[in-house]
Amino acid sequence: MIIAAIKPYKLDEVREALTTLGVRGMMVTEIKGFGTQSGHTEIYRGAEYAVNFVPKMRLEMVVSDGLAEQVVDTISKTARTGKIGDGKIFVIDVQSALRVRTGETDDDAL
Amino acid sequence: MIIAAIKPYKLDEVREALTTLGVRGMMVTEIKGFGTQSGHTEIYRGAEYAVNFVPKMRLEMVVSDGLAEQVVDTISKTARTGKIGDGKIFVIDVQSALRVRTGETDDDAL
Amino acid sequence: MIIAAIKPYKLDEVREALTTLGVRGMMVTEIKGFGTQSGHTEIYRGAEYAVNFVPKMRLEMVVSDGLAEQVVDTISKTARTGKIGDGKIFVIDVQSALRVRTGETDDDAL
Amino acid sequence: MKKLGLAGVGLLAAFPAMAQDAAAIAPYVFEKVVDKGDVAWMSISTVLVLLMTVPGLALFYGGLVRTKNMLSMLTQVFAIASVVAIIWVTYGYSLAFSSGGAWDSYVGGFDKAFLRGVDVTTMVPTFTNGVWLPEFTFIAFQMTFAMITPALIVGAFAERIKFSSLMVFIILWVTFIYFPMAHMVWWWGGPDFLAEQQTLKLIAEAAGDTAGAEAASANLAANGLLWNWGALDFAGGTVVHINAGIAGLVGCIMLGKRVGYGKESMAPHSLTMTMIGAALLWVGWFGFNAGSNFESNSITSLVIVNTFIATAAAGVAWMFAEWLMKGKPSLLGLVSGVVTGLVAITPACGFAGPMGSLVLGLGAGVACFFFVGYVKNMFKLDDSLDVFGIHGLGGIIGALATGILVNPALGGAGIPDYTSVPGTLQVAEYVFSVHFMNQVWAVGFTILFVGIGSAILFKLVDLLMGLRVANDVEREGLDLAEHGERAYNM
Amino acid sequence: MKKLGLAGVGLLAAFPAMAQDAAAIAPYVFEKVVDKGDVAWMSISTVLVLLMTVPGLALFYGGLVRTKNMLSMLTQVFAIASVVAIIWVTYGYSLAFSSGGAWDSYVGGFDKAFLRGVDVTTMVPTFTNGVWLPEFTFIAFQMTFAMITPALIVGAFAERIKFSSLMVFIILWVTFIYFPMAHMVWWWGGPDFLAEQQTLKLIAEAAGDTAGAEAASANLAANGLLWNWGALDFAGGTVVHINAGIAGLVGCIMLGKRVGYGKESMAPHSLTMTMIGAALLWVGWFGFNAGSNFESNSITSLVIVNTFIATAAAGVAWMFAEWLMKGKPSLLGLVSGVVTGLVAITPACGFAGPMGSLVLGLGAGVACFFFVGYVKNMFKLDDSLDVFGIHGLGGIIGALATGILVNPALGGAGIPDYTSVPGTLQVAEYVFSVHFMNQVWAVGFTILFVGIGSAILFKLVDLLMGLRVANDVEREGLDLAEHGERAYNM
Amino acid sequence: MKKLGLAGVGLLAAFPAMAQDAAAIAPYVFEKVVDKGDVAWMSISTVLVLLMTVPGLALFYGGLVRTKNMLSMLTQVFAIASVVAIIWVTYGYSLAFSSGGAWDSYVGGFDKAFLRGVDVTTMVPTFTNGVWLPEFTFIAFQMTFAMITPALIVGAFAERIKFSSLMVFIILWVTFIYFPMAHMVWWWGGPDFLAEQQTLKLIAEAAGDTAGAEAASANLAANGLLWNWGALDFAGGTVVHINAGIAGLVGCIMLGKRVGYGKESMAPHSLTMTMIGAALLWVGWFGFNAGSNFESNSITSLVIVNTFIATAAAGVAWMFAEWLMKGKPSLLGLVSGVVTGLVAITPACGFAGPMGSLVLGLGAGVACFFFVGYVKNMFKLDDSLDVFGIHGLGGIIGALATGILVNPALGGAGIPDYTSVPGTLQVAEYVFSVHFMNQVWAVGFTILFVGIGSAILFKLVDLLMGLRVANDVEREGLDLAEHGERAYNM
Ligand SMILES: Nc1ncnc2c1ncn2[C@@H]1O[C@H](COP(=O)(O)OP(=O)(O)O)[C@@H](O)[C@H]1O
Ligand SMILES: Nc1ncnc2c1ncn2[C@@H]1O[C@H](COP(=O)(O)OP(=O)(O)O)[C@@H](O)[C@H]1O
Ligand SMILES: Nc1ncnc2c1ncn2[C@@H]1O[C@H](COP(=O)(O)OP(=O)(O)O)[C@@H](O)[C@H]1O
Repeated sequence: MIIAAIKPYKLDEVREALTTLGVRGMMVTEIKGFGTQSGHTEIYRGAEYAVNFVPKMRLEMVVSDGLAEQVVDTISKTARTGKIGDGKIFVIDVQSALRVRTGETDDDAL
Repeated sequence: MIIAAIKPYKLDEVREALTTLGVRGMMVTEIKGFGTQSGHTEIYRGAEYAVNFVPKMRLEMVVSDGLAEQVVDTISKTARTGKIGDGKIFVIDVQSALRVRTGETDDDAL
Repeated sequence: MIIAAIKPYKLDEVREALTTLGVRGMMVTEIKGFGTQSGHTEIYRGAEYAVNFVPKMRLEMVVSDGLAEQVVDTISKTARTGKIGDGKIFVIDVQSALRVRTGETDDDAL
Repeated sequence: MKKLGLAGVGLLAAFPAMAQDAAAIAPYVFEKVVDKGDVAWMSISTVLVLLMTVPGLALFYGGLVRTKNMLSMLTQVFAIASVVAIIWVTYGYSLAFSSGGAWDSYVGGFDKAFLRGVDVTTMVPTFTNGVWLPEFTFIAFQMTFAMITPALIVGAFAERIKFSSLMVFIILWVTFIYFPMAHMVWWWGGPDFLAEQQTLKLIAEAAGDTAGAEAASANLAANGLLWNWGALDFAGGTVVHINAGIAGLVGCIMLGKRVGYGKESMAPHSLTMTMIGAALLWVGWFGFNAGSNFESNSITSLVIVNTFIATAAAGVAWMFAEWLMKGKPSLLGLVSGVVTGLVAITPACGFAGPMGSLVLGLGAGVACFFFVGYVKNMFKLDDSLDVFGIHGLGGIIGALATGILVNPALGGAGIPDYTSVPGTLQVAEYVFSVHFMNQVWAVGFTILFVGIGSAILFKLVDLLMGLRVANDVEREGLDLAEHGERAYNM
Repeated sequence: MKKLGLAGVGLLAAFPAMAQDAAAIAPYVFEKVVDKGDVAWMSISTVLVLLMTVPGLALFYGGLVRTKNMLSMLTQVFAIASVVAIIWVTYGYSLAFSSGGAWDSYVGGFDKAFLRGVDVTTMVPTFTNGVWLPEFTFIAFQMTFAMITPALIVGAFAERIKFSSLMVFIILWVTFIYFPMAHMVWWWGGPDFLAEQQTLKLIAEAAGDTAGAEAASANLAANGLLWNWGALDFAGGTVVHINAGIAGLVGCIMLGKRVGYGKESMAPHSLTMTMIGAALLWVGWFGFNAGSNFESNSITSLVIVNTFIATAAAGVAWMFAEWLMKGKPSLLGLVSGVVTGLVAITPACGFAGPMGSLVLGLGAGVACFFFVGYVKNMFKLDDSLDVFGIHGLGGIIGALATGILVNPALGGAGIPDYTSVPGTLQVAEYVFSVHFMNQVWAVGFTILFVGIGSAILFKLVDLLMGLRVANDVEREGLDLAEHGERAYNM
Repeated sequence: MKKLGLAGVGLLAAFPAMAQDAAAIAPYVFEKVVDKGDVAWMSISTVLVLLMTVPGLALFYGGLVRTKNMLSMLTQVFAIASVVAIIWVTYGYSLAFSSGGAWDSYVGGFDKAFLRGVDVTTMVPTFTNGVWLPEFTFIAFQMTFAMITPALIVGAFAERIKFSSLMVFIILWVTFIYFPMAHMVWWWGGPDFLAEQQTLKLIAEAAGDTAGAEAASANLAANGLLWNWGALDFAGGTVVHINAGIAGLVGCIMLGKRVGYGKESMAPHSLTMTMIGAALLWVGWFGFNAGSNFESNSITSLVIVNTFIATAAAGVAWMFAEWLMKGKPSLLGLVSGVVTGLVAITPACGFAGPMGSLVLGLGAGVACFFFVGYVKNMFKLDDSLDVFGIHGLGGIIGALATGILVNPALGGAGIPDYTSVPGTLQVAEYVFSVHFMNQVWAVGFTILFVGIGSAILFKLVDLLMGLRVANDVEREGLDLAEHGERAYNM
């Protein structure tokens, strides 16, 4: 399973790149990202609040082992802006996958 | 750890089924799902937007190895409608679990 | 990768503790938590709804193996109130990590 | 105008004396006086009733549905108001407020279709002899009533009706139910016409001219059916609220429950919007109730005071009843009570006294709380936004209470009488058995007429094009499926 | 009515001449004339003040709290308005606007409890001789003032008070603080009564009838305490804003800070709602200020212009001050300034000129920005929604400024004088040391009276039932714990 | 006042006769009568126009932008309204509504700067001889027009303009574009002045006093340029809507497209807010249109009826056109049509008849739908919130249609003529080639004047301080970058 945190506005671009690569599905979550990229300060009347998270998109997809490397590659290429806060990509081993509709398992499920 | 993406309105049903099975907790996230199930088009005055994600619920739970198979089973059974977009189930190996309140670990923590 | 579910208002505290510990980033998601902590009932005119989830924060971070234990420790210490619903911490093995901006991998990426 | 004004007043003032001895009786002469203060008040009242509808009612209802159906709710209310406005000026006003010839007791005719014959010089009577309004003022004010009434209905079958079918149903409903109801309750000649005819009658009788006397009597009786029954409805409790409440009840039964009703959570997606809606309903309702006085005088203020009290009382009553019975005082309970109070005081607002209004409000608030909180569930009725529980039931309670609270002994204004001393407004003796029963008959008639009529129309539309959306559409939500939009992209 | 109108005018017009030579002095005769234009304006003004409260104030406050407390805010404002409306017609109006006998300087009596003796024929005076209003018009208008004032207070201790305790406190507060304050500031006999008594006094003196003269003098002095002090408060700067501001200050001190104050983020959950609320406050405030003129004439328009200018000026002033000092112009800053301007102009709106209002607005905007943005933090005061910082301080600035800007030399209207030429409104000579000090005394008295009174009431309720919710409840949010609902289910 | 009233009426009534035979011609005498009903209506109309701006327009626009830019939208509208209000009383009113001496055809002077010479006794004329308004009433009403017009523009370049630059631009724009436009279209002497001068002219001519005749003729022509051209604009279709529409068009072209335009989704973040805004625009527009009648009479009601019909018709037309062409009837389509209808009827509301308004509404709704739905995309124009597509185009359609629908043969009111029978309002013969062309010229002139003028001002500000924010700021959103807040913290 590949988990990536990217800048929100890069989502569409990354998705398209991955589709062309053959990735057939993924789960996307809006998250609060904490990292070296600092947040901002908000002022409401007297009160000042330091918001130290940055909105990011979390991508999560399971792909066949063969595809994994290319996927990581594509994401990092497409999501890169060179500016701080571009995000991270993590790879985790999946034991089994299953497509609810058909009951197909593992690679057929993806 | 079992991660599943299902249709939102199936959440209650699945949850009940799992509880009767003995699953004592889970984390649920509203996600944007991308897959073969296509989204829809929205029109705002002149502008048309193809929304190609579908709202899904992401279930994430850690269960004792013994329970894993039944859980996957139960989810796929309960969440299945036979229509495209039913979702996926993934299983990942967990190294350790801990209950914050008590400090209990592994199976006792679940 | 360390995944934790904690009480929302503990987020800031936990984050600070982890930063002092040397954790340089994480992904935070607002989730619906199901567990032994029961939810509440809402009444709207004639209709009563039992809401059986509790809002929690899901923390997800990848740290170098050396740090892992302390991190789990710190989280459980800081997030603990002793009251039911304090949350859980899970540890999962990560195969590889990558920082999009620089392409650095594994520990350098964190 | 001012000049006329004085003249008019002079004449009226001079009149009573004459009226007394039928011997030296003279024909009733009057001038039509328009006061700019009245026009100003009616104009703003008209605007206030629009405010009730959009955004008021739209938000009150919209906040109560699930996010996925928010836009459908807003679109339904907004579109109904717009379509009915167009119908109103084409033939609606004419059907409601012109003579219907042979059918005059039941519905008007087409003489004023496309507002034929109406211009800036034509006038309509008020409830005071010699005081008139420009006809356009009346058309605009009544238009807003026609716009909001059908919009009230949609709450009963929210989240499941087909937009196209709804539009067709509404067009039929206003044509065959609303306009006739308005005509039956509100169509009359006005104080000066009554005074004139009554005088002619007396003169004719004095002169032994039976033919003339009969003609005059006929004119005196040329009013809507329920008007002639003596039904009291100051601002539209029957025409608007019972009417919409019953139609909603029939509708929610014929469309059936929502998918997942009783199983899934259907909690309101934004009580904030519902609160805004309820507040704007309260604000706008002063135009609805006090505008129905057609003048800007001390009675207008009495109506305003009554509308304040009954509303506050019902809101507080519902809140405390809920606190007592369900353990917590909720905002939704409070504002539901507020709307209930507004509905209940509507027919009574110009007839009851402040303390009578207080009692009415408290009673209606508690009664509707029990219906909505308990009775409704017993019948497993999916009147989704409680159109019947609040508008129907509240309207009925208000209409019946009016027959009691009008009693001067209870601080009421008493039964108006324009003919015993032509040219003046007298108070007729209050007789419970008579005046309360008038209300009972009026309510009963309305329930039957509207109930049966609406059922036929719903059935018709159902056969023609189907009333309900497909299950999948209902699951996905009407916003995307029917309107191609989402309410929020946050 | 028109006829009376002319008569009245005629008499008044004829009068001054006579008034001059005390020799041939004649009793002051007058007619009570009601103009429909005035009634129309007062009716809509009443509606506008309701709009300020719900949804206006409810949203302005609601948007500033956290999501989990949204409903508590809305419910508190809505419930207070409703409960006070009921109290008003039962005994509130009587305590505020009837003679209190021996206590007349401080509070009214119970003669008008349950609106006894009020009907569609009773009238109240305006600020112009011979021009009167239906009493119901006055009751409705003043009712809305009583409804909004206590609702203003709740912002000071938002997100932590127990709903039940709040309700009890408010009932006590309006009874022992608001009604007396209103009586002390606004209770007087009206222009015609003063003219009548003044004339009787002159006649008595001329006739050497000292007893009669004293009786008349007594009547001339039968007004509220602060009225007799000569305090100027056109639309309620003292009674409403300083009053609520001080009560709020006392409340937030006695309840203490919110859990997590200063540590956790308590950012407004929806500035959109706050903007809507602020805008509706502005819109409705024209009813509040210009309605307080009781007539629809050129002074009404002057008040409207002043209310526009001071408000815009304060909004812009706050925005630029913030831009300068904190680096960015925020919407919250802008609308906070707007509300500040509305508060500050309230007592001055009918006394100051447009340019005076401009200066007042600018000053109040900057002053309140500094208090809220800096001073408040120094005192670690958790006046959560700045009730004191905006209503209290803004009200004080406005009240004092009124004593300066009323000066005709500064474009002000001058000090009204109804007695030197009975039957007419004269302008008395402006003396800073007198008229400014009058304001100082009035403000000082109000601060002490309200401050001490509120403290006692808060303490009392705290002892009886506890003012504050439990920590866990505060963490979970008042909506679920106290009202059993959530504001949004999206 | 009433007394004057009668006198005035008497004189006017008496006058026509005399006017006929120039032989025994007498100077035109008149009294300035203020009716409290008119003042009440104008006061509430003023408040209604503010309601249109805040929260109305702010929400209509705000709901259409993305969450991250919500506050910028609200702040821009709110700040513009406030700043312009201050400018209005300092010099704006004077530039628009005082004599400009040599420049009188184009712009006023500074005689009334800081409202010099204005007090509660000064009056302004209405459209009826002998009926006047307090000058403050007029100042307040016109102030709201000046406040909303520039605020309309910002929708065209939403989500990308620098706040500071916008403020500077707006101050320049109202000074050099809006005030002159208002002067050119609305500056005239009023009915009594025209009657007076016309009579003097006749007398002079009769007496062979050419000098006097020329002087009078000069006075008769001392009006704004477009007024003298005979342009008909009842409530500001040209001054407000075409004006803002063109400025917006120029602005969105000069600022360029938004980052990601056409690529990323820019779906409205809350159509609920947009619906509330549209509804409040409708509600408030009655003050805008019917208030422009300056009186509370039957014409006021005609305007109200027309405003209802045209609006409903345009809303329904847009909705059905969209249903037909794009497959689904959307709420956004419906409310866009509603606003289009309001814009289109604005210049015609007092000249057209109800059926003419119906046709105008239907036409404008369909036309603007096609422009916004198709034409606009062809030009790849990022007029983000369709300021031109709705206000510009709708305003042009309305202005031209006014030249047709005013024809009495089509139920119109006809061309007003105050001079042929001094002291009365006559209807001049309608000549298409003349009166329609008047509209064409006025529209053409406005497009050129505003187009070129705005372009120069935008360029100027761009050179001085840059109009547009940096890309990163645009990505992050203006709320955080420019205002340091977020609209929602849920
Ligand atoms: N150790 C980590 N574990 C999980 N997510 C991380 C970790 N470090 C960073 N992230 C995610 O990556 C995002 C970007 O990282 P950040 O350090 O801000 O910039 P960069 O990736 O350029 O160094 C963060 O907002 C966070 O969501
Ligand atoms: N490779 C994948 N990795 C992670 N999640 C996936 C993957 N493929 C699909 N999903 C999730 O499963 C949901 C349903 O998948 P989809 O292909 O649309 O229908 P089906 O499961 O019936 O083939 C998607 O919306 C997405 O959230
Ligand atoms: N088996 C599980 N898998 C994943 N998350 C869990 C599991 N059990 C509990 N959680 C998460 O931990 C939160 C707290 O657990 P709960 O049982 O309510 O209290 P406690 O941790 O004190 O026993 C839950 O809301 C849920 O989000």
